[in-house]
Amino acid sequence: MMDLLYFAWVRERTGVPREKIETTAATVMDLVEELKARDENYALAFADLKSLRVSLDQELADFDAPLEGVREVAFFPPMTGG
Amino acid sequence: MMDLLYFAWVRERTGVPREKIETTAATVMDLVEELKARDENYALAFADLKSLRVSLDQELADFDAPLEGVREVAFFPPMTGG
Amino acid sequence: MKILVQAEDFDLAQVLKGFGKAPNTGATVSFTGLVRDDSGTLEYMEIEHYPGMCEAAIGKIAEEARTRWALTDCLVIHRYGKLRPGDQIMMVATAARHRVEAFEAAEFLMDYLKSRAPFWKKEVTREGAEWVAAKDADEEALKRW
Amino acid sequence: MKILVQAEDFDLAQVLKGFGKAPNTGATVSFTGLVRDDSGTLEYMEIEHYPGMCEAAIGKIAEEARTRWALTDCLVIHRYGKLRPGDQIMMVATAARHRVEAFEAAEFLMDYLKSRAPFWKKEVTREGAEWVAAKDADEEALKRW
Repeated sequence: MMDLLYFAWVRERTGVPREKIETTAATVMDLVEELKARDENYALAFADLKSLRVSLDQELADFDAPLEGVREVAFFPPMTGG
Repeated sequence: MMDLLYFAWVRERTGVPREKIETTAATVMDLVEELKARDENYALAFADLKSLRVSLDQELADFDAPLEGVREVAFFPPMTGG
Repeated sequence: MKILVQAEDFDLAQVLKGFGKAPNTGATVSFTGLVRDDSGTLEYMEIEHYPGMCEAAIGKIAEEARTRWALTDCLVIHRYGKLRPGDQIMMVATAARHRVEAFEAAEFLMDYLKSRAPFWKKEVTREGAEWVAAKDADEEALKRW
Repeated sequence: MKILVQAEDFDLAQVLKGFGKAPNTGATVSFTGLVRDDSGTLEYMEIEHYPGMCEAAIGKIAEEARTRWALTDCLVIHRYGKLRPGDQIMMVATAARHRVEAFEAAEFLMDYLKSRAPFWKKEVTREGAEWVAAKDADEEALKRW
């Protein structure tokens, strides 16, 4: 089981802030493809990867990073803190 | 009449914080020569011009600046504020 | 080193009272970010955050600042939730031996918090709501370090 | 814009309470300089000043900062007299629309106060008394502006 979290406009597009999934996706990219195939909302949320960031267990990661052993994946736009 | 002010180690060398003088010195440099000629203490205070700064009526100035119309001249080492 | 991620406002004065008292501190710098209303139509700003990752990310940034500039003290407070024009969003404070170290560390913290701490700002105006876009200049600013 | 040259200590917390409240202020920066005791033998520091010229010189420096970075607020306090390790020597505070302006203006003020405001520091240790020499690095710092 893996926790998926969405923030800011990614959350608004998927329609949920978090969910639990079972997946065999090997990398973040595989997971993204799996999510995009779900429905229009997810397809829209993940349409432009350049405007997305991903974290694995609360550490920023790349889209080709492996998912093995990862328990929490979050997708969000570039951060605007400060 | 002109007010002369001395600060920090310049004051310690001249032995006075301020004095009033009558002078016909045309420039700061002329005034410095006049003061150096007074005695050993003044000669020591003005021995190394590179380590001295001068202000005319509370504005930093150069040693070749004219003294005409100036009422207050101050000599001091490079400032160490902040 | 102190890191707080909170919805509540903070009292800058109170926070700074106990800050930078370590021996051999010669300089302290504080920065405060406030909600501006450039358009004159801003009703409020909603700051979303990623609980847990915020503290972890800020902790790593602050720890790097602390070692890199040999800080004698370091503090970050970042708020989330609904903030109105004039409200305090966040603050950083640094203490070091010399002024250059305190200034650089504070700017480093700010530059990294802008682009690497998981907060997202949404502006709600009378005309509607919009997520604040990350600026290229903010990403660019990281290259200085 | 507020400039104070005084023997008395100041309450940083109190001073900042009323600072940077002008509309469209998005960032405030404060800097505080403290007496350090590097050698472990410092008894006190004596700060001599040139009354009148201090206020005039700081006023000119602050006015330049205000216009150059479009500051919405600006404040300088500098003390003179006998100060002990840990005592506050001076502070500057700047308020602007964006962080970069507030930081740059504060650093500009500090760099200029160091070398262009008529204060002189003397360190009195158990071994004797010595005037603090101006550093080449401080003069060098002015070239940035």
